Formats: sequence, structure tokens, C-alpha cells
Amino acid sequence: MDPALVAPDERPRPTFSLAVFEGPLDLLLHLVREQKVSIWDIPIADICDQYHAALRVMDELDLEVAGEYLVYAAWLLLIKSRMLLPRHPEEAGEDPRKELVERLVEYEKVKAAAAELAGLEEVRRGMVGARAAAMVTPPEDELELEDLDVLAVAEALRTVLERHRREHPPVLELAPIRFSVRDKIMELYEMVRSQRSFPLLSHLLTRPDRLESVTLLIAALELVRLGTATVHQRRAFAEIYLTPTGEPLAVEALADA
Amino acid sequence: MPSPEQLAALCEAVLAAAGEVVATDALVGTAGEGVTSAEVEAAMEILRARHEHEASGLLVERVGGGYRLATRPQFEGALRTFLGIRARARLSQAALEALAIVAYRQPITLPEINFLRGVNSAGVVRTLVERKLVKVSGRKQVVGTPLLYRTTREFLVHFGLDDLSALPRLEEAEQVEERGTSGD
Amino acid sequence: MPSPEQLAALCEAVLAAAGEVVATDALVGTAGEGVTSAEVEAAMEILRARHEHEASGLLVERVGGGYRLATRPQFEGALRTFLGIRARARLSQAALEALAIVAYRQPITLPEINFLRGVNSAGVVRTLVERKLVKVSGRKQVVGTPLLYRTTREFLVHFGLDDLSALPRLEEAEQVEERGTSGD
Repeated sequence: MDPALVAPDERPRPTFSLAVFEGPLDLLLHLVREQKVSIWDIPIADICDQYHAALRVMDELDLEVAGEYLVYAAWLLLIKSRMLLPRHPEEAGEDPRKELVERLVEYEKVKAAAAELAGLEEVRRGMVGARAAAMVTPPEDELELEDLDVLAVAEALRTVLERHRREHPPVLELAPIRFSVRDKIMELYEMVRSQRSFPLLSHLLTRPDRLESVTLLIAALELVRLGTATVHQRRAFAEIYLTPTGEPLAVEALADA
Repeated sequence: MPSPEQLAALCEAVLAAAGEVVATDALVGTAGEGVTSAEVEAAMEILRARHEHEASGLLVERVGGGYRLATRPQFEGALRTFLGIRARARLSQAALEALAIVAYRQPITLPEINFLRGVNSAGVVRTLVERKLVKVSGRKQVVGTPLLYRTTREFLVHFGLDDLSALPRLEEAEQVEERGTSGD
Repeated sequence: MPSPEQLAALCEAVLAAAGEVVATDALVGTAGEGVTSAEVEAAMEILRARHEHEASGLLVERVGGGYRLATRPQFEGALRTFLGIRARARLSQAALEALAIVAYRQPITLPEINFLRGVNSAGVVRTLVERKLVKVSGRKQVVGTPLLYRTTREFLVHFGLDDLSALPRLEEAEQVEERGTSGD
């Protein structure tokens, strides 16, 4: 860390909490006002040190807020260093504090305006629009067109789309066909022919893909329908055997399978 | 201790804030320590007499264990006229939804709007056309050749937009909102 | 043709039925054929005087380009007791600062508000939009085309202003400065 970022230890710790300030400008303004000097002639070295001292109690602030304070800490250091540089009179360069002072003056105006609004609000806080019962009741959910903005329009569309999504859950998506019945018939036909008695149920139950099992079952039923194989099962839940009939597979009959 | 007139004014403010029947007990409780039910009733009598005076547009009614402030029946016609006038400067939530759909999905047909909203929106779309926020712009070349709707020039002017590309992106609106809830 | 007193009573009924600000134009339209804006304003003057004069719990105020019938501020305590937690919450200092910037410099973008306050104000601006005190009004034609914000009619009503020209004039910087040094 830059040693300049660490204020000398003998400096008094600030007696306030940073949480009471609205931001770096608010803190700076407070420090400047405490000096009781004109805002146009800020003793920048003192203010810079006090500002950095104040930042040391910043553990209480979250990182985003801290970042905003640190930007000003760096800026103050920059101004302080520029103030130390000798300036050539003929250059008549700008006061390095100028921009900072302008920001503070503008911010002070904002605070004054906010105070005015707070004063107006205080008077009116207790006032409520007077309402009397009427024979004709005004509709409740209407919005004044004048105060309606594009964010309200965008918000309304989001409401519509969310409701639509709720009422129309996505359609069950069918996986692309990965197994063709025709291929499975050929495959099964070869196995039945070579094994004489083929354990169909075990084969179906051991397929890694359910879709493949289903396709295989359809293929088995096709083989039976075409007369190239028969099925038999000795009792319920027992193994299902597929046996060839000796009838050759009519490949052209599979054209539309 | 408030005077009967002060108490009457306080009760009037409470009735006006409520806009509906307020039980006498609630008025007594609001009036503060030491004010009795009889005192509130006396104050309400003052208030009623004051409004009975012809110059008032309101009157005080005693309804089932309480009081309410109501508009005078003779102004019913005026109130209807007023609500009609005011309605022209307002949009219902339903109309706003339809407007949002047209704004972001134009050109779009009524059946498509109905599909997105899940309810028939013919009435609200007509309102939007009457308010000149939405206009008909051709027909869609599908079965039934339904009318296509677009937003108008007035729509852009009202919302201060140069063109439709200036509409906030939906993510934009959402982001602002999320930051808003965390930041405050 | 109604007498000024009758017109005042009619307007009172309309204001109480609305329960919120009613634009002067709407009052004129409601009053009927041949009633002029000047006549309505004269009637509102009668109504205002009547509520000021008598021991009324209500008052007539001119806000947001129209008129509103409202409860008198002195009954704040009673209304808070009566309404309970429904009483209005104050705006935070951050919200007041952002609102002041929008009010005095509108239309203005979020980056400009951030610059003037020295802190990110996205959250507070969103809160102001949600409370309908500030609204989006187009985009600024600069890099990133940020949204422009303005105050709403609700803002005027909230702070009791008839229009933006009624905003308090800000003192010159040096005066503020002097007050600041002596006051702290």
C-alpha cells in the first residue's frame, strides 16, 4: 500500500461512522465544512489526510460502496501531489482543485434541494386525499396515461409473457429417433437364426436405452407378424423366448417399417 | 380536550381518509384519551348539520353503528360524466397489457394478442385504437386474413421515443429492477 | 346554468368521489355545457374559502395542474392512529437527493445522477420509479442511449406543487455555504 494512503497514527480517529454519509462527496463536504474555510480554498493536504483516516473505519461498508470512496481517495492524492508541484506563473495553469470544488458546489446544491423537498414532504405527510362514498364507484385498476412510461409498458409485457408461460408449459419434447425398427428387425433376425432360442426379455431388460428396448420389442412383434419367429413363455414373468420358424425374412416387406 | 367543533373536524378528516363507513367506536378511539362516545356523537351532529347546509357537495350518513361521508345524490349524473371524462385519460391494466404486446411484437393480429393474454382482447384493442395509440396496418396473409396492428406516431410521442428501437429491452427493465431491490 | 355555490358543491362532490387530484379541464367538462374554466376556478375559490372558514377537517389545494380535496395536516396524528401502519413512509435521504436532481435538472439520465451524487443511484431511482414519483421519458442521444428520467404528476401532488415552476428557488451557492458553515 502507498504509505500516503495510511494516515499518521497521531491523527485523531474520526468520531463518526461512514454509514451516515451518502457517499464520498457527502463525506468530503462534511470535512471541508468542519474546517470552516471557503470551499474555493480547500486546504487539500489536510482534507486528503482526514479523508484517508475516515476510510480506515470503512470495514463496515460493503465493497461496492467502498469502491466509490476509493475513487475519490485516489483523486485527492492526485490533487495533493499536483499542488506540491511548482507551477510556472506564465503557464497560469488551472487550480488542480477546481474540478473537485465544482463537484462539491454542485453536490451542495443537490443537498439543499433535497432539504427543500424534505421540508415540503414533512408538511404534507399527514395529508390524505379526501374520499367520500359515491353512487357510482370509480374503477380501481386504471392507470393515469400521463404518468405511464415505457418501463410500465415493458413491465406489462413481462407480466403477460410470464402468465402465458405458466399457462402453457413447454410441450413435451420428443427425442429424435435414434433407433429404426427396420434395423432392429434385421439385428434380431440374425440373432434368432444363430441362437435358435433367443432370450428376448433378458435382452430387452439389459438395453442401456429405454427407447432401444421399445424399438426392439416392436421389431420382435414384427418378426412374429411376418411369420419368421414365434414367441413363447412358460409362465407369467418368466423368460420370453424367440424361436425361428425357418421362414426366411422377406426384406421387401420391411420397406415401410 | 378538543371543542365539539374541533372534534367534528377531526371526525370529518378521519371519515374522508377512510372513504367508507367508520364505526363510532373507532372514531371514539381515534379522538384520543378521555373523549366519550356521547361527545363524538354530538360532534357528528355538528358535522351533519354543517353538511346539510345546501352549499356542501357532501353529506354525513349514519349507517349501521357508524358514520360515513358520501356525495350528495343529486350529483350522481355529474359523477358519471366525470368518470367518463377521466376514463379517456386512463388505461386499464388489460389495455396496458395489450398495448405492450403490440409495442413489442408488432405487427400482430388480434388472435395472436388473445393467445398471449389468454383472454379475448377485442374490447381493449378497440380502446387503444380509439386513443390513437394503436392502428390497423394491413392484413396477415393467413386463413381469415386478420387485421394487423401497430403502434402509432402518437404512441412514440407520448412515451418520448424516437423510434421503436428505443423501447427498453426486457432484460434492461429486469436488470434495473434487480439492482433496485438489492441496492435499496 | 348553476350558481357559483352550486358549482362549488358539484366540484366538491367530484373531488371527494375521485379521492385524488382532478385536472381543471376534467372539472370544466363535468360542469357541463357553457361552463367556463374561469367559472370553475371561481367556484373552487368559494370552496376553498368555505373550507378555510368553517371548522372543516378538509381543505382544497391546487396541485399538479388540478385540485384536490385533502385532510388537514393538523390531523396527522389522528390519522396515523386510525390508519395504523398504512401511514406514509418518509423518503430516504438518498431518494430525496436523487429526486431533487431529477426535479431540478430534468430530463436527466442515471449516469448524470450518479455523477452528481458521486455514488451509484440505480437502486434509489428504481424505488422512485416504483413509487411513481419519477418516470422514464425517452432516451438521451449519446453513447449507450441511456434512459431519461422526469418527475411525474404524482411527484407534484406528493410535494404539493401546482407545476414545476412552483419548485422552491435554490439559494445561490455562497449563501448556502455561509449557512452551512454557521449551521454545522
